[in-house]
Amino acid sequence: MSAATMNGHGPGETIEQRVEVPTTTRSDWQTDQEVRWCPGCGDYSILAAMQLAMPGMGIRREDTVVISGIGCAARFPYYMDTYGVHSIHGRAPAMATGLALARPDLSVFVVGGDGDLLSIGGNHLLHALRRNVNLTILLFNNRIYGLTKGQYSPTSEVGKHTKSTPFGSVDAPLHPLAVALGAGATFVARTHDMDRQGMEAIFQRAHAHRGAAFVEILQNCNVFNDGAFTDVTGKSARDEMLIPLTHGEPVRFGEDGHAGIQVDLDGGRVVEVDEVGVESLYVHDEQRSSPTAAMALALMAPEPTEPMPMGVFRDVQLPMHHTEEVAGPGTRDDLAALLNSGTTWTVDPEVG
Amino acid sequence: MSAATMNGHGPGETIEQRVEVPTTTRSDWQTDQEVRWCPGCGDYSILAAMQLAMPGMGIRREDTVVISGIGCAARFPYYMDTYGVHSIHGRAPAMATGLALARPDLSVFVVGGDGDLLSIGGNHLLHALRRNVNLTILLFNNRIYGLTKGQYSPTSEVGKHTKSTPFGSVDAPLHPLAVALGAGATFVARTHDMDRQGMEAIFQRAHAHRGAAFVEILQNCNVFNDGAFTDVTGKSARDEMLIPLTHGEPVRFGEDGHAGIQVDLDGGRVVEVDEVGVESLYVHDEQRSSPTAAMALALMAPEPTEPMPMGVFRDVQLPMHHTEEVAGPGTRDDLAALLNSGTTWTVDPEVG
Amino acid sequence: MQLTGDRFTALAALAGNDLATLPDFPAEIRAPAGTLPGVSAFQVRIADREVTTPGDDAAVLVAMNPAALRSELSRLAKGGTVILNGDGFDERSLTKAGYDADPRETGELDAFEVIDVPMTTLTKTAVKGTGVSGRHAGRSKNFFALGILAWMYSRDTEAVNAWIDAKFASDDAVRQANRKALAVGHAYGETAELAAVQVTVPAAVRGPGTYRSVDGNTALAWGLIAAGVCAKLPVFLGSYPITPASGILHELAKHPDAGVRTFQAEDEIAAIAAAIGAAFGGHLAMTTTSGPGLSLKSEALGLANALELPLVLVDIQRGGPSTGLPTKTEASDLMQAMYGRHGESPLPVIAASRPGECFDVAIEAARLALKYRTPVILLSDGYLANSSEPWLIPDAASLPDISVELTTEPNHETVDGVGEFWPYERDPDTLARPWAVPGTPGLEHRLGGLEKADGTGNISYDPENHQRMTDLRAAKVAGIAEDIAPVEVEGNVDSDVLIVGWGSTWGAITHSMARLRNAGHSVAHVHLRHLNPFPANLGEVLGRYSTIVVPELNSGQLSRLLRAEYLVDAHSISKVAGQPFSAAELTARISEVLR
Amino acid sequence: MQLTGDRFTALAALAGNDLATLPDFPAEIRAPAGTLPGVSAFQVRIADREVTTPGDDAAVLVAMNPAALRSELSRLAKGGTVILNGDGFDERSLTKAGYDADPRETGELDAFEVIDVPMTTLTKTAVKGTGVSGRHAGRSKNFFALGILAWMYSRDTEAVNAWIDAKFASDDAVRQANRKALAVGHAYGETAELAAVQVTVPAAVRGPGTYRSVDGNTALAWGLIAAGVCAKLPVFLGSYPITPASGILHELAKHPDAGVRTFQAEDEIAAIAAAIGAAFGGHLAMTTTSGPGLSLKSEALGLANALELPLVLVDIQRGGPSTGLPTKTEASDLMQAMYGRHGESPLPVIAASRPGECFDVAIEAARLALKYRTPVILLSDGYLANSSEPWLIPDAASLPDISVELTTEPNHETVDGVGEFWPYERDPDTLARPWAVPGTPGLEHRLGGLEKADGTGNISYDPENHQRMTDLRAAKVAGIAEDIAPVEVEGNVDSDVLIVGWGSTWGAITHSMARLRNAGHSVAHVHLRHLNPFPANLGEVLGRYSTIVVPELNSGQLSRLLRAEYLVDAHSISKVAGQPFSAAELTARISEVLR
Ligand SMILES: Cc1ncc(C[n+]2csc(CCOP(=O)(O)OP(=O)(O)O)c2C)c(N)n1
Ligand SMILES: Cc1ncc(C[n+]2csc(CCOP(=O)(O)OP(=O)(O)O)c2C)c(N)n1
Ligand code: SF4
Ligand code: SF4
Ligand SMILES: [Mg+2]
Ligand SMILES: [Mg+2]
Repeated sequence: MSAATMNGHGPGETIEQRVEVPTTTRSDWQTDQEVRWCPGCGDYSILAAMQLAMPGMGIRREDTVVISGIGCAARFPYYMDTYGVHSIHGRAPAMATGLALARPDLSVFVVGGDGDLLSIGGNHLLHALRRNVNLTILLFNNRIYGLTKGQYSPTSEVGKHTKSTPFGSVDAPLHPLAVALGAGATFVARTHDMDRQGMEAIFQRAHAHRGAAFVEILQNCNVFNDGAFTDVTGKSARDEMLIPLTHGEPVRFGEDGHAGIQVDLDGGRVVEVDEVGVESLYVHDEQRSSPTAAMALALMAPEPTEPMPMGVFRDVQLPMHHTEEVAGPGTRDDLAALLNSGTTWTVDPEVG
Repeated sequence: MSAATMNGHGPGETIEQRVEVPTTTRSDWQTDQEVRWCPGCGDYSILAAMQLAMPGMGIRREDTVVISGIGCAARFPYYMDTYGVHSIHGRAPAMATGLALARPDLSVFVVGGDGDLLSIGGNHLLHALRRNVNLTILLFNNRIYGLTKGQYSPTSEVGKHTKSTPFGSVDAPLHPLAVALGAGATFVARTHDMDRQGMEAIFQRAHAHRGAAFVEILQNCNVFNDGAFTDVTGKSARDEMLIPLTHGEPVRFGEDGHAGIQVDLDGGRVVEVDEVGVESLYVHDEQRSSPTAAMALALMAPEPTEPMPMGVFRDVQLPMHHTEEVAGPGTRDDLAALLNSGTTWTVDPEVG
Repeated sequence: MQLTGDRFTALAALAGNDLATLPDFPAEIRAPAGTLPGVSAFQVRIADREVTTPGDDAAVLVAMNPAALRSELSRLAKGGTVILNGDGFDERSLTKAGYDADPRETGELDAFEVIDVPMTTLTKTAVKGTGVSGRHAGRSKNFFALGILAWMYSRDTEAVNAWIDAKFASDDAVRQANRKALAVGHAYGETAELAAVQVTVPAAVRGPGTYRSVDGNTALAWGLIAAGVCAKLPVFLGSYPITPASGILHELAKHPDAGVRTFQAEDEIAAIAAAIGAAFGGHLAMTTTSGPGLSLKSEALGLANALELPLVLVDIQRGGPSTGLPTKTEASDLMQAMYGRHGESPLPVIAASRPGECFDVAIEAARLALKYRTPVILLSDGYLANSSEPWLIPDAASLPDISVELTTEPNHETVDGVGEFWPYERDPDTLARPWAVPGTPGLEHRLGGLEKADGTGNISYDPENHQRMTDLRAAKVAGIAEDIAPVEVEGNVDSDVLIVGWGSTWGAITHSMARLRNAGHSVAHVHLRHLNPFPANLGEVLGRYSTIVVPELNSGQLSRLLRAEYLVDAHSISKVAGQPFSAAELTARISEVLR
Repeated sequence: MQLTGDRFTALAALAGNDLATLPDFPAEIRAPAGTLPGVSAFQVRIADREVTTPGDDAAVLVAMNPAALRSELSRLAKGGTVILNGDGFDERSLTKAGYDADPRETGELDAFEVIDVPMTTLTKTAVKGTGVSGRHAGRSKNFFALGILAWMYSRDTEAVNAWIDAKFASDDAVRQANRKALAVGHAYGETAELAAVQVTVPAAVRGPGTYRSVDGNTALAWGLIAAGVCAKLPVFLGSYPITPASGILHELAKHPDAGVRTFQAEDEIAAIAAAIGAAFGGHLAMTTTSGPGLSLKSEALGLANALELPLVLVDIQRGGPSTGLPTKTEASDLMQAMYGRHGESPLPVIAASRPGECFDVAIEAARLALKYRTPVILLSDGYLANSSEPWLIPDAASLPDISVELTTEPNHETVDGVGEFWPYERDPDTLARPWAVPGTPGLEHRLGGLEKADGTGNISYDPENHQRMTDLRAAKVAGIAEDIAPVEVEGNVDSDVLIVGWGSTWGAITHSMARLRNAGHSVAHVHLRHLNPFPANLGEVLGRYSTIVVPELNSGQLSRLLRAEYLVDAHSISKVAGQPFSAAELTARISEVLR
């Protein structure tokens, strides 16, 4: 089989084409490799959500590729029974870009930690997003370097005491969604490792998006940064601290939706619906062509101690990078024509 | 002289301290090196503006360092009679970060092109900005790779025909100011190579800002991308196409200020003041803690064929990375204490 | 215009005199054969004095307007450089010169390297402030052109300045303007990283067949396209522009129809990473760069090595270290190609020695990469990249088939008889691992940079396995020695002296051989295409000679490799000046050794 | 708890049996000397059998609660590893054990490598679903601990699993839970990239003085701090975490008071670039990493080389290629250190051979960097990094002064007698260029990666200048040979056989020497600290021996360097298994060569 004969049935195909995809269940997407994360690590539930989400994506295992860099999160491909590469630290988005451009027929996922994708790999992430390459990018944000035993990461809070910052870190953290929006990302979402259904839904939407989809997943590293998000994702906190975003609806949250948010040029702000009236609430629109509102939402709760929006922040359709199939290999005739193009001259046997 | 004895007189010092800085003129900042840009290149006027701006910054030549990567723009340090390094492609922000952390007493400038700072150097830029390192970063955006003879850059428009994209580029461009805002930059401004006074003023403000200041300078490469900004910066276009931003004032432009802009969650929009009334115009506030409005402004005129805001988009004061002087070199006593800290034991001469 | 012609004649003559002090320098600027009245063109001839072909084609044509181009183009060798004053190519001038369409767009200049510069505008802008009148300002553009040439051929502009001072002593404004134009032309050459194009003429008698002119980068790009055709695979290039390698990206970008997809990445690391991704996807993947990029690619190249995926990395060497001399030639990346990765990470290294041969070497690199599932480094250099030679066009139909089989079925059986795919179950002959690409049902597998268990490819920390995998990777590369042509000795095979060369020194060594022979020396010559592994018979060949001389455009890198491998007292002749050896220089230095 | 103790005894014994099949492996797990009732701790002894010190200190202590820690800590060798079950350190348990404050926070564990793991929680989470009762779940944590140890010492867990299957055959839930706990403990070791800490005991008799225990990374970090003190310069470290180098960053980060500023950069390139910036600013600048990071730093290292700024690059080598074996040791970055940059870019390379000696080597690296204004690569490895030895604490007062003068005045005069600063006007002895830092009035200057004119440092494309600068850079590094200690031959100096070693093989070679001597072989030993340039007398020394044997934890890299440099038929003994040589293994392999 030559690569050129492989036929595309990417996310863009019609339902008719998809019926051919065999039905799978979660276990079809599991490998025989022992999962080696620490017990209790948030990565387990992300993996489970992913394996549960796959059957609903309408793609074949053999057409699915997971590419990661290095880190705990980046062990992910070994546990997905698809094609996969556990590459080098930070380079997964670049490698995935090459694969996606060469093989637009595939579904290519990128998985990495906050160090992998925002520290060493920040630039590749930025460019994959701005090029709108057809990738589904999952950033597991645990606000720490897990694999290397707990140094601060680009998403760690100021003042964090870690092995490399015994007196507290002085670097202001990056906000992953803001970075993605700044890069012009066309699909931007946030979910967390305690919400399996939420993850499933977002993973499926991210995959269905044509172009680069960016998903931040708040993930607990229970060994080196335990409880980093407990204030918002903890069972008892969730209801009052997570703000679900629903396209076309005023944004409300909390018991009986008592709270809501307003968004203006000073950003997003939590209000009591009783006090301000439901009409004054921000009505979520994922599809605004301007990322202004999404940016305001993304910068709410810069520390996870305030109510934090969850869900799809932005989902717009813009031209995708290189979607057409690559022309098959050139022929010898084409080659002959190329070599003989332009000025040539002939030396005759008799004369030569 | 040991580095530790060098005394700081950075931008944060008081006027009283500054009186000691000897008065300079433009020519004090010029070197004897032949300027080797193409005649007519926009880089000349940027250099001139910079050399004119320096005397007003209240710093000494010997306390000034210009660090660049590689590219036409990056030749800049050779023409500034200060300390300087023409480093390698993309790494200037990282190198400057090291210098600024080691020597908070210095004024450190970073100069680079759109390829240097946004393509290969994008990640270092991102991190210098989010750390709020005390740097003045000048990006010369000519939307092309000049030095390597005209390939498209990360700011080139979609469809651009260049040597490396003979059929037109398919990559969506990055918007430098949006990237900077996404990274959490505390000072963000735009100016252009046809406006010497504007440049001077912005360079001085950027330098005075404590923390990382980011300035995009629209620059004409008259050899490989001539006229890239003529529609907005051209002499005849300017009045109706450039939107000056003034802190605290409603944003108006055009002859007699007939046009203005409104900003909301759908971004910024040009309006006729007559039609909407001056009260409905956006009143510029550089100091909003949320970058929402700045983002809306930054994404106006994604192509320079529409009216484009110019000036300071954002100027907020946030904690700066490592501002305190480095402790002087350790003493031998300190060292002895360290080596003998914790558990030690002694072997007696007799016993040994 | 007559005045212009005169001035150029004088200048060129002057440059000629200047050059006479460098009698063996291959680039030479002479007076034009004749002046065509009314045409503001001048011809500069560059030739190795050894060569006396009847055509005596020019290497560079500077044409200030379409008429000049039209009347003089036939004098230019194919592959030569046309430097055009773009400002002169307006409608009116085109019509006046009899052109229906702009020759810069019709493809009729395809056989040449075209450098299109708005000289009039640039000069006028430059001389502003010298006080010269508008009319004179335009004239100074000829000095701008001369400045470009001076840059390209590393000529000192001081002599020309002196001549200007003398000639225009009476008119200070014109004097200043001309000096200024010369300086900015020179600076332009540097800024735009223009490099000298050398036209070399083959030493061998041209046999019958169809010829064209080709430079090294174009031949290399075409070789990469041909490799895709011969491998029946689409070609993927991940690259980041850098002098002097960008030309390959530019050329490949023109040929999507030939199954080529090019990707200008955000940096060199992304470029090779993307290529690795495409290789995983079953494409013939490649990445092109020069020294600084090679350094940046080190880590990812190690990954490609560990993943054992086919990949061609082309390094067009230039002067180092660091940014060094971007437009100058050097061959100082050999050690980096051999050893520039952490850990034990051996890979094949091959080098081109002539512009046209870049085509063959590109195919050979792809053949090895595909057959052995390994990254291969192909070394060329700035001199080859920009040099042209008449080239016997290869017959596309008879190029080798270098296609390999993709694995589509399980290659292993569990004890229970279930078929499995083991990505590291090697071919016993080549030691290559199977290549199964996404889209192939049932062969889903994971690769990674951690050490892998022999066979299954699962992560393994087992000490014995690591030793075995290290040995296997080394044996795979070493085994290539049996799959490449043995070295052939040229010249006086029975002599005691063997010159061992590699890369673009081929021309200079070949010319020196003739001179040495004339001087009564008996010397043999071996030119290496394969630098890792060395051809199987190299040790035996070296053993036959008592004196081994290794001329290189570096500080003796091949010579160190030969010493370490064969314990021969290889004598290094080293030059690190950003310039190729001239035949005379090399002859003298070899003679010294023989004395 | 008795049950727990028993189980461990059995397990440890089992592990011991398992190990008996590897009689010469340095890591060994034996039955504890005795069981202390009521304390759930177990002791694992790791020692080279050659060593029989009376203390027989343990290398690893696993303490499940404060009482265990308290009662057993005295048995642990300084520098040993304490693996704690963090979950056991609650208030109540601390009080019960008689601790006033948490010993993990008081500094009393400073002399040890502490690995603090919430074992109870992790185990409980892991065994959920096996059906084991809550009470039993907690007990399985001991197997978790054993899993960690099995990871650290590369033990196969299969034998333990078999034992579990047999022992708990009657209770499937417990059996499953224990297997699971063992597996996740092992996985935890891998995930958190834990490496085995070796406690080595010096072969030399300990002289009088004050000692402490120190591991290689700590000694190296302290050496870097000492270098700043001895150079009277603040220290700047730009680093990016990577196993097994992170410990140096962690240690240096603790000492801002000693004039150290650490910067965790966004990647390895930024880390070295920041260090170059700090070096330009007049700091003693350094960057620490392991193989993948060394690869990434290639290009910037070339810049440091071209700028001729002092910089220490520390590479703690680990198993390669690519991500390889992050926690395993190897010495395979030597060639990369020598040649891993494009262009001619020579720089000094030195290596440490013992944990404590890392301190001295760090000072030596800084001395060379400062004196010669050059980047220096210091090679250590994962084994040295994590190994501890009793260390005679150096007298801070008598450490050498390695300070250099910063230039504060013009060093050149124009023809008109005006003072200028020429950044490339070299010291005639060392060939080092002057170091003038920002803040110094009148010495403003620009540096860059393009080739520079000898003297002025202005950009120069001149061929002769490039040759001269290339030669000068090489001569500067080569000249260091005269400024370093000549090699000293140990062992049977008059023998015919010379063992040439470098790096962490020192211990194994030294032990092998004794064994060889006992077996009647006469061998000499030279251990190289300086790998580029080699000490001036090395060629002469090599010439005295007819057989040269080079044992290395790579595929023969030093041996190739020696062959190329001295044309000696160095015989390589290579091991690339992620493990150090054992004395027995090395003795056997050397004997083979001698046979
Ligand atoms: C080039 C390189 N640099 C550094 C490392 C060491 N390293 C491995 S993973 C990692 C960061 C892990 O953090 P993150 O990406 O957030 O993933 P997590 O482990 O938290 O899931 C680092 C620094 C490496 N393997 N390669
Ligand atoms: C590592 C490396 N990669 C590539 C290059 C080649 N290169 C030099 S400058 C440049 C880009 C120039 O564009 P830009 O940064 O926009 O600057 P401009 O010339 O337009 O001012 C490139 C690709 C290099 N010198 N080093
Ligand atoms: S170290 Fe943290 S992120 Fe890594 S596996 Fe353990 S809990 Fe998960
Ligand atoms: S190529 Fe363009 S950017 Fe570079 S110097 Fe010339 S005009 Fe300026
Ligand atoms: Mg993380
Ligand atoms: Mg540019």
